[in-house]
Amino acid sequence: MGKIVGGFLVPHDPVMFVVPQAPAEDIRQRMWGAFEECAARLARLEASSVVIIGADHYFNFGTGCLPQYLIGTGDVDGPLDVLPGLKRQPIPASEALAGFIAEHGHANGFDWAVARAFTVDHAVAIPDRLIVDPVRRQGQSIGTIPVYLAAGVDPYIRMQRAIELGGAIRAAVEAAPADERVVVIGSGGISHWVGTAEMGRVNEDFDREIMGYACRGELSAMAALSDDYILEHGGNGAMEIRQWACAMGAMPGARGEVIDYAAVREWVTGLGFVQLFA
Amino acid sequence: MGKIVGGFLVPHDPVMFVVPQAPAEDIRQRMWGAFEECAARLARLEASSVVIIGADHYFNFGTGCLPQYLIGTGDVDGPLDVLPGLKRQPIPASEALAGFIAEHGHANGFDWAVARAFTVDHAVAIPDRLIVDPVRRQGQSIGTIPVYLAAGVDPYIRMQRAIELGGAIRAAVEAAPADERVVVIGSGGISHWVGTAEMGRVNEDFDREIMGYACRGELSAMAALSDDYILEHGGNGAMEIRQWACAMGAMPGARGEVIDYAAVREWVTGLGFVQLFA
Amino acid sequence: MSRNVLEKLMHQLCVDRTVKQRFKEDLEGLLARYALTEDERDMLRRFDVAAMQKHGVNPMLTLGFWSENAPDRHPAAYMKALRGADSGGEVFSAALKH
Amino acid sequence: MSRNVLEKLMHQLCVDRTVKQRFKEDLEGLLARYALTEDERDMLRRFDVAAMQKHGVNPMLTLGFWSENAPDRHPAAYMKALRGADSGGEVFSAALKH
Ligand SMILES: [Fe+3]
Ligand SMILES: [Fe+3]
Repeated sequence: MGKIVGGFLVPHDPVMFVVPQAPAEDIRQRMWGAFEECAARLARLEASSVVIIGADHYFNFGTGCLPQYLIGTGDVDGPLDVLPGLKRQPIPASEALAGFIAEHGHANGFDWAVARAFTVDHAVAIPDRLIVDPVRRQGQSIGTIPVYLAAGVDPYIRMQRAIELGGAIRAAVEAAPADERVVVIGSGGISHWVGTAEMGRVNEDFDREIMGYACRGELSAMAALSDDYILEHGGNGAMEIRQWACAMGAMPGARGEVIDYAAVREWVTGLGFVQLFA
Repeated sequence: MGKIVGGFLVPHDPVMFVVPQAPAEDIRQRMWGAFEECAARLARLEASSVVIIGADHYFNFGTGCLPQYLIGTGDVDGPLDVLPGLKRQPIPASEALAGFIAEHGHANGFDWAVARAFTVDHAVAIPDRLIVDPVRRQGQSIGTIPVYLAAGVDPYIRMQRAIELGGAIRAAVEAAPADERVVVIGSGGISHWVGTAEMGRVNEDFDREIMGYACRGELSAMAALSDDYILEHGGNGAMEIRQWACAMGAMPGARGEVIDYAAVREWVTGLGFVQLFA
Repeated sequence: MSRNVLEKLMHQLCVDRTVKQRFKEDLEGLLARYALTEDERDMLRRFDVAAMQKHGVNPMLTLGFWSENAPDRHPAAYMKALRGADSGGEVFSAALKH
Repeated sequence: MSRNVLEKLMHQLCVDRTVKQRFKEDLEGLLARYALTEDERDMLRRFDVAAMQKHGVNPMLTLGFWSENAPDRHPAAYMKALRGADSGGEVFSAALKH
């Protein structure tokens, strides 16, 4: 009988590592500080496992196999796409619970693709390094369970299905034999245009809209967002709000609080940090 | 409004290509002849598409992404594992219907992993080359839709889910905009031990049991087979009866007829050929 | 011909060192091994990321392909190639010039 | 340590030419790059497919690994390695000697 004890919705912006000095000083400090604040709050939740929900960036998975969603049930390391200040290293896993979530899903209509040895990309590695690792250094033993949604490469997972998948994660955690305290982290930028001619554009209105849904726990509003709407107002990168929707789906009814937000054009992304309260 | 107009359950034994001369002359002729007979019967069904359901042999998919089931919706070629007499070549695809099956599944709880450019292994290439290509050479235009089930590498798809997936394929075909005539081919050996110390063993009793279920359309008997039972009596290779179960699931109520069968130790497999009648 | 085979090769050009090497040393030999149209081959030869995107190729992949294989891998050069000479991408380019 | 990283490397040794090459030319360098136990490294060095299977490695993968990398790639040699010297695999071996 595990329990979901909290959640976070955070960005995983690689440009922060590539050009850390690009934005104005106060913005930089606030954004790196927001990750630190998430770590401090995670520490207080005394989690045994974190489920970090990311999305592939056409890197882990190629045209030969594009899963709708995947869970890492075995050895984990990363990132695959090494960045300045973000070397590849082993990531402490939570194999028993991850395997149980996969199995529970398979028995209940959620056909997880499974990675038994998995090198995550920055979508999981950044939150793991910036939010979970500091808590591990304080002596807490936390296993990371990487989850990937099809948000970067089509065919995309549907918003509604991402929410349902969150529900499946929750159901599995609650059915698990161990008394785990689980925190879900939805990892994704809000508005950002990746590799398109509009790269660098950020849309604060869109970002505020999404953070509003998150804070008020409006799952149905998230499910109602069409891909066309997301692409127009949030960019192709904003398809990653699927990861937020999935984390929200694991905590139905939960309210949230914005830890910080900034529209950082120099880092090409609207960076929002939200905590969800169980 | 497409229609499933027939089905076949056939082996995809690579050893037939590696040592074609190994078995006694009459066995050889019967087994190659059974493929020819399937081709002749396929020709009479006037199919526009065939769905060939195979399984990976730890070749197409590695530990970084093991899908429960996958469909090829784009360009197809193969086999990846070239054999004597089985060169890699483009395989005519049926992209529109394959894409529709994927989409229909995504909308109805079947979260297909998708391959948009896919090099199939021998599991799909052998039936395509031996059964479909001869009909194409007669002038019929038939597109191949490759489907892969997790039957070779764990976590394995459940038998019951393989049957349900067949139902999802059927539902999609019937909902498809085009008037396709679709034939499903479940591609898998019956008893065989692959790479284990028992390799070369064949169990005719097990094979007859499975063919019996297929001929009598006993889906529930198929679903009731435990993995332990299959592994003990049919070997690790017999996990591929999942492909048979999936094809049967696409034709609920259908009766079948054994075209031919032989327990061929020289080809390390019980080779059964069954036609399912719509 | 669809974008799919092009994306297949471009993904390999993002992740597979051997394919990247071959792209540099024997471009035509590499291209010959894929069922691409002449137009698609040309997009690769000319690093024409704008044409690729018009063809339906995923923008993450055009960016990855550029960053791993282009003569000038800088994102500013990518943006220029994508937007044309009259590029308005100052903010982003400026950021990445640091 | 689970079988998973071992299976990861063995799968690459089935499908990736570069990794196969490195296995031949710089085995220890290759092994050092994977989080394997010393026991697992030894299974690879000695092509000990029987030990691998006892460790939980998929038999299709031990067969593929052997066929692509062993000094004597013949299936009969594989069966002998798997079953030990007192192998009873005559039928299968006979078939594959053609
Ligand atoms: Fe991202
Ligand atoms: Fe097989």
